[in-house]
Amino acid sequence: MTADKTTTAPAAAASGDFVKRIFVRVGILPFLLLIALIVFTLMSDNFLTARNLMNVLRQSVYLMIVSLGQMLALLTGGFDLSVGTVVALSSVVGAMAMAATAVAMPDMVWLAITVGCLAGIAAGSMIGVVNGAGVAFFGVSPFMMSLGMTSVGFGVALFLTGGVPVYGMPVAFGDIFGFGSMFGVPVPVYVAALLAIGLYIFLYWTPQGRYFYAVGGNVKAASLSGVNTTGTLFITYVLCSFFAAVSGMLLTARLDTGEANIGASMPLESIAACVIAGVSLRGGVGRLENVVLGALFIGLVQNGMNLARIESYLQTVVLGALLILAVIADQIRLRYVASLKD
Amino acid sequence: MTADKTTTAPAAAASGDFVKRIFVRVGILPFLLLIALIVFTLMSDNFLTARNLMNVLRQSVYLMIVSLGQMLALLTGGFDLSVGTVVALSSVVGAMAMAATAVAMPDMVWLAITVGCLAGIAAGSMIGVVNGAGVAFFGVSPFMMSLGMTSVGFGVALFLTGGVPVYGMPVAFGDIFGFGSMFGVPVPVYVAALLAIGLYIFLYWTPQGRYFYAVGGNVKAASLSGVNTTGTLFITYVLCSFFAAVSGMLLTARLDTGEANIGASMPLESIAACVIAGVSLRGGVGRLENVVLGALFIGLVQNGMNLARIESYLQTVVLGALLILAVIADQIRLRYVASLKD
Amino acid sequence: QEWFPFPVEVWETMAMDSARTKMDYEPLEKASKAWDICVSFPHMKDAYWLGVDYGVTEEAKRLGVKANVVEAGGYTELNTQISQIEDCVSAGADAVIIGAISFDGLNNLVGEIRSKDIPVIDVINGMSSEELSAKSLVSFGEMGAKAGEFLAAEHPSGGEAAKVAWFPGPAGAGWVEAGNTGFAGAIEGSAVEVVDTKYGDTGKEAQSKLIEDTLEAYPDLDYIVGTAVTAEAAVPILRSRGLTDQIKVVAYYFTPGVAQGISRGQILAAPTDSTVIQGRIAVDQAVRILEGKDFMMHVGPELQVVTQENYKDFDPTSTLAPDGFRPVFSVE
Amino acid sequence: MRQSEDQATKADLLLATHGMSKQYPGVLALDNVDFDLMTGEVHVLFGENGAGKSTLISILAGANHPSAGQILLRGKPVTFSSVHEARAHGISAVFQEFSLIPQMTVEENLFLGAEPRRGGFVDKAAIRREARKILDELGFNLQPHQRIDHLTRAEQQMVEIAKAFRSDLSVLILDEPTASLTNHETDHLFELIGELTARGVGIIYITHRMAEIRRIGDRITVLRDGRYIDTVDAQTASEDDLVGLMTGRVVGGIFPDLDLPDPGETVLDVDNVSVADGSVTDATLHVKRGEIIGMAGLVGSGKSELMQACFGTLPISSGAVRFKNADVTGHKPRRNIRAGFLYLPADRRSEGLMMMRSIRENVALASLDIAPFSNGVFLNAGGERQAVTALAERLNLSPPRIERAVDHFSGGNQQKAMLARALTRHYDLIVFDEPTVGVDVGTRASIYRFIVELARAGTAIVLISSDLPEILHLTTRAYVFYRGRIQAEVAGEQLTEQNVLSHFFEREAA
Ligand SMILES: Nc1ncnc2c1ncn2[C@@H]1O[C@H](COP(=O)(O)OP(=O)(O)OP(=O)(O)O)[C@@H](O)[C@H]1O
Ligand SMILES: Nc1ncnc2c1ncn2[C@@H]1O[C@H](COP(=O)(O)OP(=O)(O)OP(=O)(O)O)[C@@H](O)[C@H]1O
Ligand SMILES: [Mg+2]
Ligand SMILES: [Mg+2]
Repeated sequence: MTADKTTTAPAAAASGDFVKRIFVRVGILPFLLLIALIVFTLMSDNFLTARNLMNVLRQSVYLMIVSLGQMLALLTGGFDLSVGTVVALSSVVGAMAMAATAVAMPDMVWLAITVGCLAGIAAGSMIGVVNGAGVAFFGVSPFMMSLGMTSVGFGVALFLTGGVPVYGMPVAFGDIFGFGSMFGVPVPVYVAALLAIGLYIFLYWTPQGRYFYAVGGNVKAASLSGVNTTGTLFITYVLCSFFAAVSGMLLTARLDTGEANIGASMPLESIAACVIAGVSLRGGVGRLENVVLGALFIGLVQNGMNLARIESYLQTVVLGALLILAVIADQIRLRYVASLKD
Repeated sequence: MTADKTTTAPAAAASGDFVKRIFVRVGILPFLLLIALIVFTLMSDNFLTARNLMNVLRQSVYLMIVSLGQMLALLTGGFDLSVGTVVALSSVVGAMAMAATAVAMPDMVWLAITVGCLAGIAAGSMIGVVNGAGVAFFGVSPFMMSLGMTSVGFGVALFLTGGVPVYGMPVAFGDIFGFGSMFGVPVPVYVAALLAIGLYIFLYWTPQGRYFYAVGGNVKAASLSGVNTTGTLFITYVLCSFFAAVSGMLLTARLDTGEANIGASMPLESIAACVIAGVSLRGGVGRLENVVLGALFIGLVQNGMNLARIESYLQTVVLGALLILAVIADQIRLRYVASLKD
Repeated sequence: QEWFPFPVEVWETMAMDSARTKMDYEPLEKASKAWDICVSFPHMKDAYWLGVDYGVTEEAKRLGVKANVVEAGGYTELNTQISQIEDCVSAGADAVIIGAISFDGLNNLVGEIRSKDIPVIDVINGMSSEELSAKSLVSFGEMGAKAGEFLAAEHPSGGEAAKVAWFPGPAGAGWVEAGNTGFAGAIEGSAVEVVDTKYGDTGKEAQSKLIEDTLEAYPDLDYIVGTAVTAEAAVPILRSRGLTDQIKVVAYYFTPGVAQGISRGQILAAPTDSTVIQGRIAVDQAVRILEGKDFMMHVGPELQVVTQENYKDFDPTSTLAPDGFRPVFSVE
Repeated sequence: MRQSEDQATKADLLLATHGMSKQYPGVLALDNVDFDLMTGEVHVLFGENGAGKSTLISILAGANHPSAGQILLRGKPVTFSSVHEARAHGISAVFQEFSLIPQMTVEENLFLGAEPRRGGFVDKAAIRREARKILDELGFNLQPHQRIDHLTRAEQQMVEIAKAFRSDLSVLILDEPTASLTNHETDHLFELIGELTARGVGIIYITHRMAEIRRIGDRITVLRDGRYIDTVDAQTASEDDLVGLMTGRVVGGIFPDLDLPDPGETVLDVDNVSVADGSVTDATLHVKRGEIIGMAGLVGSGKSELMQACFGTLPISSGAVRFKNADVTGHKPRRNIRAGFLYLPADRRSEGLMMMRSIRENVALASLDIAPFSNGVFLNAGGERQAVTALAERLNLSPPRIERAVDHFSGGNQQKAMLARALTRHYDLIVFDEPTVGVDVGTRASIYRFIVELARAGTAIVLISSDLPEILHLTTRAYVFYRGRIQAEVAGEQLTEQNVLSHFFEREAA
């Protein structure tokens, strides 16, 4: 199909080559971001201010972190619908543990924070462990596995809290990890940066990193090449929910309460962020840098539309249309990639 | 991987052959249904009554119809996340059209009903047309395409209604298509049966039906064999949202109002129904009969738990766990299938 | 015609349990300048919040101030609501009116906004923050209680027991838990017996399912009590099963569907918290604060239970947006 | 191998299996097989499709686990739980089904699972270096940074081979490595095998090509239906003996004699066609009824692209294609098939078959619009089953179970399933792209026979092949491709090995 269209006009291909070459190198997203920036700057004078951009950055952090994990799941050819539940569960459990510790020893704030974060992240990751086990060892389809765990996890979170928010965390937690900032940059942004860099090194500098791509590219081939496919799949889902859990704790810090009702839109939004970043749902294709941009893009558009006072019904329409256009644009790009390959 | 484990004990395989043979022929679902029936009958005396079973059947009808459409999308190797929006949009548009006509000519009830249904189904199918165009002609990934259309469609539905239910449909509509019954069987059940039979004939008795499987099985091979793959993909999504739209109209009749806030859980539930029915997310595999049972199973479990007075937090946990178990059980079955193929 | 004076209750402090006095609310005539007020709702997907929207925007028009309404898209979107409010503020709002998704989840944010010296008014749902400038709300617990009291009055202790199925709404939502507690408290010691509590999303579809299954589980039910959606969904189901006379329906808040039901004698009763008025008062409070005029820190319309008897002398414009009202997202 | 084998030094036992059995669901793929391999020998595994060759070697290579039996390496019993372990013991294999990751580059694939590391991190420089070294050593002209899915099947085959080569090699297993190689690369490969055997490496070599057995084989072990039949000396054993052992019956010569009637009117007429992606330029050719036309050329010479373009799967940038005197330039495959023009692709897995669907559906796919498969509106299940069953018998599919998923058949039988499509409706022109890739001698004979039968019946045949003997024995006329151009048209007496080969490289020589 695509092959036909890739090459309709060799002549043109030769002429506009230079533009395309950039286009191909850097991908579609930078362009989209640029366009979005320009449009919204024109639509609202409060948009292109350092404060607002920082604001966008902080708002996008949570989706960004989740998307990093989601990317791993997509790379191996699956996906993880349970990230939303993981966010909720880690938030609830983390908050409870932190509150409890704070009550037990009111003067040891940092201990409480540490214990809480560890508990929350552990709880969230547990869901990943179950997902991983199901997918890797029992060969359950990632869709069903993570969908099932979504409702299991949500049920547990509600059961723990009875639906009411969990309070009583040390104020410092919110002040630092929710609203604190260093050198004018919000703390959550540092956390996200740290995670992204760590994952980057893991993905692109270590053999295991490659195996994610290999498993997604062709499981059979990978195992014939001596890659431990089961192990790879397992850690994929553990890592995925680890990231979601961290995001959950940061969100908790921001909300100052443990909430069972957060993260519902995370699964689809994170997958969307990955897909507009060119991550293939068939597995084996996708770059981390782009995923970061993808999450930023979604955050930027939502913020921009709010500032431009686009009424919210229209916003959902616009956002949907944008996602589709972004992917179509990426399709076009891929066709050039083919034509420029050699 | 799987192949190894199948062969651990050829002896045993020979012995328990008979049980397995049924198991394989009819699949895992009938067993699950049976188990569910027994368990819930023990847990609640109101469960195994003709009235309640009929009630379950009627409740499951809506998911069932949507799942039929969803199955087509899955067969061709994609999926359709916009079915929920289609349900909502058709409900709203259908109700508005029906109410308007009813006001215009109060005495021609049937005209109003016909016009309303046509309008609703047309509106819903439009989303399918866009999805189909995007997937088939622009090669957008079904995930992004349908996700995008989800928010577009939902925005439109909200915009039309402002979130307020649409009243003013002729009472006859609800009385007949919502709550009416013939020979003790609810009308919606007849509709579903009709659609299922129609689709069955289309899928298994016509060449085009076979092509859905071919496209999902191997697009390249299909087009090399002269299958019109683009066309097939296109009608896949149109049909999918057609089914969702019909379900939307039936739901409207049941609720007696046009609602923009219905169907949110349809996308995932319908895919779940298909997957526990053994439809492969990679495309090319799955039987219609089983999908019907899959939808029934989900409905039955939800109803059973309500009757068994299981606490609603726990319900979500149980449902999630059940889905996973169902799929694992199916995995085990698939391992036998190969050995008993002949 | 003007909506005021309107009977309200005024609390001493922000605390719901502080002493309260009844009085009539009188808003400002006009604002001195066109203040820019940001209004954030959990969502705009049902008639309840449409009513609030109507109140807020109408009042903004009446006072001659700008209003910009944002909605997060649902009760699971706390993070979105926070982002939206932040965006509002960076867009230069003078005051913020919040219909909160979470009771505590927005406290940090409120603190931050207040530190910029921007007034924050809490409308409808309630927040626990100490730094709120004003509250225009009634406790949803009392709404539940009103519904409960109504039933308790019908079935005082000693009378033969009334079996009630109770549908508070989506598990976890703050207002649901509040309503639940209120209701439970009010029927304490009466002959009303809650045979089952079924949480569930306030989609009509979900509620219908719950109701039908409950009817199967409890054939001898007397009352269906729950959200407005539950009541609306119950009407056709009961009609179709010919149970309309056996099983009565009560809602614990008010929507057009409920109004219709009551007027047609399909729904027994429902308390109203005069949603529109709460919205109006919130805007008035915001303007008063901005203009340094004196204002009441914590106001809420008097609750009244609308029944089939008093329906005719009930003014729906205090609770519902008029038919055909389209949601307004910004007032210039 | 023979030339290098030095009688003085006694070759000693390297690898052996005892009572090796493998039970697949429903199939006993291996039945108590004993096999042994000496150092420095090339031991050929020979047998029909589905005989169990691949299964045996996949167990030796650690990719598969035996149901019973044991492996002895240098006399010591070993068990391989993974390909990794087998490699650690110096056993590596080129599998029949590729073990390449399409989205990854050549170099990434070469070292997948065994990346050179520095301090825990992948040593990219080393990878690039090593990759170049191996590729040069093997004389394959591939770029380390090329993506696998941009290579032709033949080029992928080379990568697959390169992957198996490593310094610490003691046993090298090759499962039909030349299946889609042309003589050029094949010669290279054989030289390499020579060097390896000289170093004392033992080679297990699976092929269906007699000529290769002669050239490099030392001993031949024949399998049938998963059972060990016999081990014979490669040089002394005659072709008929082998075929006899293999099939258990007597098969005549592989190539049928071509007594084709004189060609009828022109069916396909290609006029100065250039393919848009530049893989073919200014190709002009014609095919007549009852002719079998060969297309020869190096890998990537564009021989299949041209036909794919005519069939409508690749865009044509200039020129015209006429089929039965009607212009069909740019027509979609659908129209061409209904007009009587079929192209059967070279890569059955990725382009030919729906692996998870049954033989029946795969065979019938292209003809569901006509009897006996349907009445135009509704399918005719009975008719379909009969028709396909008949075809399965005619091509002796084994096992003959048309409801089985294609995935569960051996390579050769999958090929049969795809070729069967040529017989599901009447065609005036059929293009076979590498029709005998991985097909055993017996089946080959029958495939050749039915190609010739088709031709006799007046169908025009185009045979794209990298197997020179096929071109020489089976075609009446052949076009030789070179870098996307038709280099020469050779017919009748000129159709000799030297003649064709000379056109393969001409320019490179100059
Ligand atoms: N994964 C599998 N599941 C079930 N049966 C299998 C599987 N793989 C192979 N078989 C069966 O095992 C037998 C041997 O297969 P194998 O691939 O070893 O044959 P082969 O000798 O390599 O044939 P070819 O020359 O066509 O490659 C065949 O009957 C095949 O159908
Ligand atoms: N998908 C693709 N993308 C880019 N280039 C390709 C693609 N497929 C093939 N090519 C290039 O096109 C050229 C012709 O490939 P082709 O398949 O025609 O080889 P061939 O002549 O058929 O040889 P064989 O059939 O023996 O493999 C080769 O250089 C190959 O690298
Ligand atoms: Mg083989
Ligand atoms: Mg080729």
